[in-house]
This record gives sequence, structure tokens and C-alpha cells, in this order.
Amino acid sequence: MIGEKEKNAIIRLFHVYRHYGSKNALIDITLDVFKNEFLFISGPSGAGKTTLLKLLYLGEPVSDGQILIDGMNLSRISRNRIPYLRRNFGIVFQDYKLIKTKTVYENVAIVLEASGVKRRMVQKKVNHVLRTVGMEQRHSAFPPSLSGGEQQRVAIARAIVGDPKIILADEPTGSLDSESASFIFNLLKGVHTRGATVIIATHDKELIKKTGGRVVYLSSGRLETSPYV
Amino acid sequence: MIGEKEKNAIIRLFHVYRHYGSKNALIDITLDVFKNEFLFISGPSGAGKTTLLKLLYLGEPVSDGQILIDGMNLSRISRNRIPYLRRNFGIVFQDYKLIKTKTVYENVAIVLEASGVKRRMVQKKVNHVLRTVGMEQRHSAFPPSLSGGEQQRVAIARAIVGDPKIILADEPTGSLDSESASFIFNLLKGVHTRGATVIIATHDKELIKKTGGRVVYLSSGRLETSPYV
Amino acid sequence: MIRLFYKRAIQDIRENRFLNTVTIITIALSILIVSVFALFFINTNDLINHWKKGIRVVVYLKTNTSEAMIPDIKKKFEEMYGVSEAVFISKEEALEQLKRQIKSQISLLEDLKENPLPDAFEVRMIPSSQSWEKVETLSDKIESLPYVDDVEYGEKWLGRFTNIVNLFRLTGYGVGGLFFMAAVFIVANTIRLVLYSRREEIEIMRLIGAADSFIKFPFYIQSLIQSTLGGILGLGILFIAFTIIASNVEHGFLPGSFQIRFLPPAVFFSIVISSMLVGWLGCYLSLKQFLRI
Amino acid sequence: MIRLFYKRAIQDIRENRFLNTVTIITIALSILIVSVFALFFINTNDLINHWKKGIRVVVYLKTNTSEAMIPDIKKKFEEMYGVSEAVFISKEEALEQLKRQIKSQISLLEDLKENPLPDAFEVRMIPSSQSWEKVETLSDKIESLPYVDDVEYGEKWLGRFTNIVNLFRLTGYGVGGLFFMAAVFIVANTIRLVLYSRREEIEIMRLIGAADSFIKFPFYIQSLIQSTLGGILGLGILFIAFTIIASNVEHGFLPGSFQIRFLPPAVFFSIVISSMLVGWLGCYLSLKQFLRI
Ligand SMILES: Nc1ncnc2c1ncn2[C@@H]1O[C@H](COP(=O)(O)OP(=O)(O)OP(=O)(O)O)[C@@H](O)[C@H]1O
Ligand SMILES: Nc1ncnc2c1ncn2[C@@H]1O[C@H](COP(=O)(O)OP(=O)(O)OP(=O)(O)O)[C@@H](O)[C@H]1O
Ligand SMILES: [Mg+2]
Ligand SMILES: [Mg+2]
Repeated sequence: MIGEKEKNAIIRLFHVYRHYGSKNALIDITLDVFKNEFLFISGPSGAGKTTLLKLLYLGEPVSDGQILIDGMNLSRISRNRIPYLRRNFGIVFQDYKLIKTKTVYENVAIVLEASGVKRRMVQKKVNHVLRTVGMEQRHSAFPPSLSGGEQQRVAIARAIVGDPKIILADEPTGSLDSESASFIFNLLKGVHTRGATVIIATHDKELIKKTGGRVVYLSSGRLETSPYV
Repeated sequence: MIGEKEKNAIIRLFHVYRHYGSKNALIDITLDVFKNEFLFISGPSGAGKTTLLKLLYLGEPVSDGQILIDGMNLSRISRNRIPYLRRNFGIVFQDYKLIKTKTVYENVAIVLEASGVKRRMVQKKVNHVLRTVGMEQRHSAFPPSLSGGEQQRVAIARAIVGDPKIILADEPTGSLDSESASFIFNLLKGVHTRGATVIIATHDKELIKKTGGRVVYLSSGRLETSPYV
Repeated sequence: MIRLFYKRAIQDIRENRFLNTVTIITIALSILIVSVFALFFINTNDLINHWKKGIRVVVYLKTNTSEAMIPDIKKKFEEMYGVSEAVFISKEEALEQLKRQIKSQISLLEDLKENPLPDAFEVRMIPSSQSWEKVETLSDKIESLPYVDDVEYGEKWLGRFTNIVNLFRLTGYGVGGLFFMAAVFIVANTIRLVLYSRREEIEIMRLIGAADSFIKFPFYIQSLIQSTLGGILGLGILFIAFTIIASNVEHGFLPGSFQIRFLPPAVFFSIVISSMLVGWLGCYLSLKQFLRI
Repeated sequence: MIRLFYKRAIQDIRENRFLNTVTIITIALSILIVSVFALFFINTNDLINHWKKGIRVVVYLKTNTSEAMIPDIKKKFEEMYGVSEAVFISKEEALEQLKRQIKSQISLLEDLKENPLPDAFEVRMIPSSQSWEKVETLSDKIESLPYVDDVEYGEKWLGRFTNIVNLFRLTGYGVGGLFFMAAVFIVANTIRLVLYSRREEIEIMRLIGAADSFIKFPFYIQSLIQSTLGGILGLGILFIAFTIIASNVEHGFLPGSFQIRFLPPAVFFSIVISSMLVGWLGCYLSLKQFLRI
């Protein structure tokens, strides 16, 4: 049974540490994330949620320990393979990370362009996803002229437009009113239903309660066994 | 009675409009905010909450209408008086707006330095306020190395360090877990008790419900009469 | 794919207008500096060469040389390496010349019964081969010819002046090279600054899985466009300034037959090509720096 | 208050190390360009002046001038405006000179019974006052003296050369001025780019109620520090390069008595001061642009 589960793990962390100088942001994290799981990472401000996600997409290297993604060991991956690894992920960054000098449309389209999707296909997909998050009318606006929630929706559109295998969403509804939030949430649920693994970092207990699913708690960089498993 | 109230209004908006090109972000807003009020501005994403706050601190000019702050008409204020107007405000920006190349300490201290406070006083006040928001140990960190919640707490520290007459807080607890959030909330309540006028833009209905106080609703740029008044 | 990159580059130029304007202006100024110096140097050099055309070697023929041999001798001289022209000066002309030369002592020559002067040739040299040593070699070679009596060339100051001209040339090349390097660094620095203010964007592109080449390509195209425009702009300014100045200066100052000239096409195009190379190089180095981490 | 600004400026330099390095290097390069040209120009000019010392006016005295008058005449000449020295050449010396001058036609002078040449003076001029017109004026003046028979000066090429030197000087000043302007623009552009990449920070400071002067002051101090350092660095590089080149070149190329020299202190300090002014100006213009909105 455990063997079965292990085979199904798409992300595996073994005794992962991450420290910045003397500050320990993550301490001895061992965690399996299974294919098509809907996982919450929760914990108070500064617990290490964002740091954990960063390690997964190689935004930063681990200080110690091993991470396997789909069987690949991240510490053994060569520099020029990193972009290909990252194309498995759709990431909603906590601070959105939209390109200020590109329009909403371009910000979303660039994901597809970077992986070589044909122009016509790009147009179709981008327009569709912008319609889904309710940003189609602002498609030629630049991010600094968007409201916080609008920026967040563009960030989500960019994360899901490429149909990634894994979605990493860091506080994806922090700037949204409850209505928009549940809408976005259903969107992520939909992506999950279509086969993606979804990992959401959030401190919003309401949200977690409403949804259900496995929750792991981080507290000062340590993993606490989830009462929800 | 109404005369009494009007005399007490610290912020008055008369038929204020703000449009960006053909987009109307604010339409015909008329609103009085009274001295030492604790006011919520609520509404869905893109309703115009941030825009409304921007107009108050002259981050942008009104397209039409008049705004009076403490009796001063904002459209008549001369360019070199703007900094002095802004020193009446303590602002928590939705995107924090911390200076990336300055440390946490410097980010907070600069508010006091800019208004000519003595160095010793600056040190005392900054250290105190950083302790209050729980960031004293990170005082020499640079904002990009802080977690989302930590950045938000620094932004709040910067907003309250100068004991401003008016606090404008845009989504001040969006990146905080519920515990930190209520702590920060009590902090703002404390500032209010000490005499400040506090205006909070938020979509967090829970928060509003918990607190009580006047709420005005924005929806697509229009003001709806608050059921809470 | 290339079309996409090209489109992105153009879009980018539009979207970052300020950065692009600044870059193009800086490149134009750097090119202007290098090309102004090139122009200054080329024309000064030309002028010196023009003036040095005065250098000549006078060959006195033996008195028994028959007039019939003159054309052959002339040909002989003109075939020599470095010689541009050999002009025959008969002894009668020579005497006239001498009279003119020492005009205040003319009484001295007044009472000559017969012309004691020999026939001579004035051998002019190709400007480029007028280093002092070459003149010497040539004169030795001429002196060893059977019908030549004596060779007289230049004066002391001419030798000294040749050294000065060589020094001028050498330092001119040095200074030009230094300016070129300075221009390269300035352009590279500017591009680094531009990329620095766009490092966030570069970082974001990498995070969403864009390969380095995908990120770099538009920057390369863009900096090629910038440096080509900058180069043309710089040379354009130079040309306009040159036209205005040339038409005012020429009459007052220059010796009649000399014409100041604009950069020769080869230099012109070399500068444009260099400009493109520099833009490309600056882009390459900066991208390397910002994509390393 | 000033201390606070100064502290902030220094902090800022530390915190924005990359931007500061780039700015200082760019300023240094710009200064280098201007000062290399100044050095090149000053020395070429010196060299030309040195060489032009050869210009002299020969004054032939009337044959009846007694030897006793010579010192008086010499004094008279030397008191004239623009004259540096007057050297007496007796008719015997003159004949020797003439013989050397036309050495191949020496037979011509062999059978002279008596020396037909007059006594003469060689009048040398102060280099700076050697324009063609001045030589002419001087010679006219000399010619009107009672004991003077004839005045001979320069040759055609000398006049031509004076024009060329003047043209060289004029364009030299023009080119130098243009380089200076280009350097100013480049430095200003660089500072604009630096401030552009810090515009967010400037905007934030304004939003929290900082007065413009509070925002500007540290930038001014910073760009004064940068431009001073940049100026000194640029001139330092020039000095090192100069020392290396000077010690190698001097012996091979230069006429014995001529010494190439570094920038005179006045020019050196003018360049440093200009550098500071440019830094300040660049800062002023950029801040004006970014604080307007
Ligand atoms: N580059 C860094 N240098 C130093 N410390 C860092 C760096 N990045 C993160 N940290 C620290 O590591 C801790 C964990 O940060 P992280 O961003 O993972 O928190 P988080 O759980 O996402 O919090 P939040 O809910 O506030 O976003 C924080 O205390 C943060 O200050
Ligand atoms: N500079 C601008 N140019 C164009 N449109 C703008 C600009 N600023 C704001 N808007 C638009 O005005 C509307 C209101 O924006 P605002 O930021 O005030 O919303 P908000 O109520 O703060 O929303 P949120 O809760 O998402 O932050 C949005 O639709 C936004 O896109
Ligand atoms: Mg986080
Ligand atoms: Mg907002």
C-alpha cells in the first residue's frame, strides 16, 4: 500500500533544509506530494510557505536534503534543463511577478510563446483564459494600472494557461473579495479535476475548511503533522 | 446636528469622479469622513477602493469634483505644499511600496527623517514601532528577503511611526494569518483610540463584521449606502 | 520563430521608449566621438601629406649626359619604388631658380660667362613612402647610377619633421584606439544599466520557464537595432556638422589645392559595423552577467 | 541635517554598489576621452611651436654699416615686439653658409676675389607671435630702418604652414569642445538611467511626505562624490598610460630638445572641476525630469 503510494508521488522532499545566513527558514522537511493531489500548505506569517514553494521550482537551491520532482533529483539537474523543469509548473507568486512593461495579454501569452506554441493557438488559449478569470476587457492594460485583485487574476491566468502538471499557488486569493475568491478557487478545483497536482500556500483557514483536502502545517520552518490527513 | 457633524468632517468629498481614459474608476462620490472615525471602504475587486485612497493623498488628481482635507481644497494646493499634506497621512499601500535597497529600519526611519525629527528620537520611535509589529529582529533585513506578511508588517510600522492624524490602510491584513491579522487590527484600533482617523479599504467581510464601525460600499466605482451606518 | 523574436524586439522598443532613447543617444555620442576623431585625424594626416609633397630629391646629372638620354633616365627614375614623378630641370632653368633663390646676392651670379650648373631631375615621392629612411635609401640607389653626379635631398628640418609626423600618426592611432575602447565600455555600461533596470522582467521570464535563448534573442535584436540607429545618428550628426564647418572654413584657411574631406566610405561603414558589434558585445556581456544567477 | 544627508548619501553608495560602479566608470571614461584629447592636442601644439622656432627673419645690413654699431642694432632688434633673439652673422659666416647651402655648385663660388655678401642678422621670433601677418609687419618695420639693406623671411611653405597650424588649432578646439559636450551628455544620460532604475524609490519617498529637497540632496552629494572619483580615476588612468608611453616613445621619435609633457595643473584641475560640474548638472536635469510628475 505504501509502496503504491510512493510510486504515485510526483514531488518528494527528504530532510530538506533551507537557511539564510543564521536564519533557518525550513528545517528538516520530509514530505510526499501525490499525483493529482490538492494540497494546502498552511502556517503563520514567516513560517516558510513561500520558501518551500521556491525550492520546488528551483527558485532557490536547498541548503541540505533532496527534492525529487517526477523522479528527477533537483540537485542533479543541469542549468540548461531548468526551464524545461519549470514548464511543468504553473506558479502564482505571492507578489504576482507580472512584467510591468508588458500588457496583460502579453504577460499571459509569454508562457506559451516561451514553450514554442504556435501563434494562433496562443491567441486562442490566452483569450480563453483571460475570459475565464474575467480580465478579457483589460487585455491591453499594463499591470501597474490594474487593481490588486485584477493583478492577482492575471497571475492566475498565467499560471494555468499552459495546462501545467503542477500548480503552485502562493496565497492565490489574498487580494480577492470572497466572491471572486471562491470563483478562482473553483477554477483551481477544475484544473485539479482535469488531472493537475495543486499545491496552495495560504493562511486562510476559512478557505481550507471550505475545501477539504490534505493540509500540512508549517510553523517556524518545521512541518507539523496535519490533523486533516 | 448636521452642522455639528460637518464641522467635524476631516475629509469631505463632493461629487468626485476619476476616470482613466474611457474607464470610470470612481463615479460621483460624495462622502464625509469625521474626525476620529474608524471607517471601512469595502467592495469587490476593481471597485475603486485603492483609487479612492489615492485621491485623498494626492497620489492622483481628481477628474472632477472637490476634496477637502482638514478644510484644505486639494485641487488648490500648491505643488510644494503636497509633502506637508502627506505628512498628515500614514499610508499602508496595498503593494506595500517598501524601498528595496533600504533596510527595514531605514524604510521606517525615513518617514521621521523626512519630517526633520531628531536622530535620537528617530531611533527610539522606530525601534519601538518595529517591536510592536514583531519585526525588531529583522531590522537590518532588506524587503525582498522578507515574507509577504513580514513586508506588510513593516508597511504598517511605517504608516504609524509618525503618529499621523489620518491612517489610510489598503488591505492591511491581506497577507497575514488570522492571528497576526487581529493583532495588527488591534494596533490600528489603538491608534484610533489615541485620536487618529482610520480609513481601511478591505474586502474582508469577516474583519468588518468582527470590528463594527461605519462601512461604505463601492461597486464599479459607485458608492452604495452602507447598511451599517 | 524569428518573426516572433523580431516582433517581441520591436514591441519592446516601443514599450521601453525611455530606455531605448537613452541607449541610442549614448551610442550615437560614442560613435560621434570616435568618428570625429577619425575625421580630425584623417584630415590632419591628409594635410600633412599634401604639404609634404614638397619633399623632393634633386638629382644632378653628369655634365656629359646627352639630351637624348633624358627620357630614358626619366623613365628609370619613375620606375623606382616610392617615386611618383621625375621632372627634368635643364641647367638653364636651374640657374634661373638659383638666381631666384638667392635673390639678394644676385650680383654674385651676374657676371658669369657660362652656366656652371648641371642638368638635373627633381624626383618627387609618393606621400606615403616619405619616411626619412626611404628617402635616404632612394638617394643612395640613385647616386650609384652611372650618369648621376650628385644627389641632394631635403634639409635637416625635413628629417625632424618626418619624425614628428610619425609620432603624430602613432599617437593618433593610439588615441583613436583608446577612444574606441572607451566608446565600447560606455555603450556596454549603458546596456548594462538598461538591463539592470529590467532585471526583474528577466527574472520573471526565467521563473515561468523561458529558456535563456528565448529571453536573450529579443535583447540582441533590439541592441542591434539600437546600435545601428545610434551609429547612423552619430555619423549623421558628424556629417551635418562637417558640411556646415567645411563650407565656412575651407576658403579662409586651407592652401588652395587641398580639400578637407568626409570619412571615406570604407571608414564610414567600418564605424557602422563596429557600432553594431559594440552593441552586440555590450548586450552579450550584460546578459551573461544578469543570466548567471 | 547636512550630516544626515551626507550619511544617507554614503549609505546609498554602499547599497547601490552596482549602479555606483557603473556611474563612476562611465564618468571616468568620459573624462578620459576629454583629457586624452587635451593631452594629445597640447603636445602636438607644443611640438609644432617647438618646430616653428625655426622661423627666422634674415636682415641684410647696408655695406657701409660699421662694426661698432652692431651691438646697438642687435639691441634695437631685440627690443622689437615679438622678437626673441637677434643673432649677428658676419659676411664671412654668411659666405660659408651659402657655400654649404649650394654645396654641389660650389665651383661657382670658388673663384670669387672678394666676398660680395653683406653682414646680416638672424632675427628669431617668439613662437606665439609667429602668425604670418606678424612676420610681415615686423619685416616691414625692420626694412624701414636706415642701416638695413634688405629683409628676407620665411618661404612660401611657411606661410602655408602657419595657416595649417591655425586650422589644426581651430579644429582642435572645436573637436575638444564637441568631446566635452558629448561627455556631458553621456554622463547625464548615465545618471538618468541610474535614477530611472531608482524611480520607484523616489516615488515612494514622495508618497510618504518627503519634500523634494530631502529626496534630492543625497543624490546631489552622491553624484558629486561619483564625479569627483570618476574624474580622478580617469585622469589617473591617463597619467599611468602617459608615463608608460612617454618613457618608451620619447627617445626614438622626438627631436632632442623637445619634451612631451602631462596636462598642466591648471588644465588638470579644470577637468576635475568640470567633471564635478557635469555630475551635478546630470543629476540636476535627471532629478528635474523624475520629480516633475
Ligand atoms: N532571501 C532571504 N533572506 C533572508 N531571509 C529570508 C529570505 N527569504 C525568506 N526569508 C525568511 O524566511 C522566513 C520564511 O519566509 P517565507 O517567505 O517562506 O514565509 P511565508 O510562510 O511565505 O510567510 P507569509 O505568509 O508571510 O508569506 C521568513 O522569516 C523570511 O524573513
Ligand atoms: N492607472 C490606471 N489606469 C487605468 N485603469 C486603472 C488605473 N488605476 C486603476 N484602474 C482601474 O480602476 C478600477 C479600480 O481600481 P482600484 O485599484 O481602485 O480597485 P480596488 O477596489 O482597489 O480593487 P482591489 O480590491 O482588487 O484592489 C480597476 O478596474 C482598475 O483596473
Ligand atoms: Mg509567503
Ligand atoms: Mg485595491
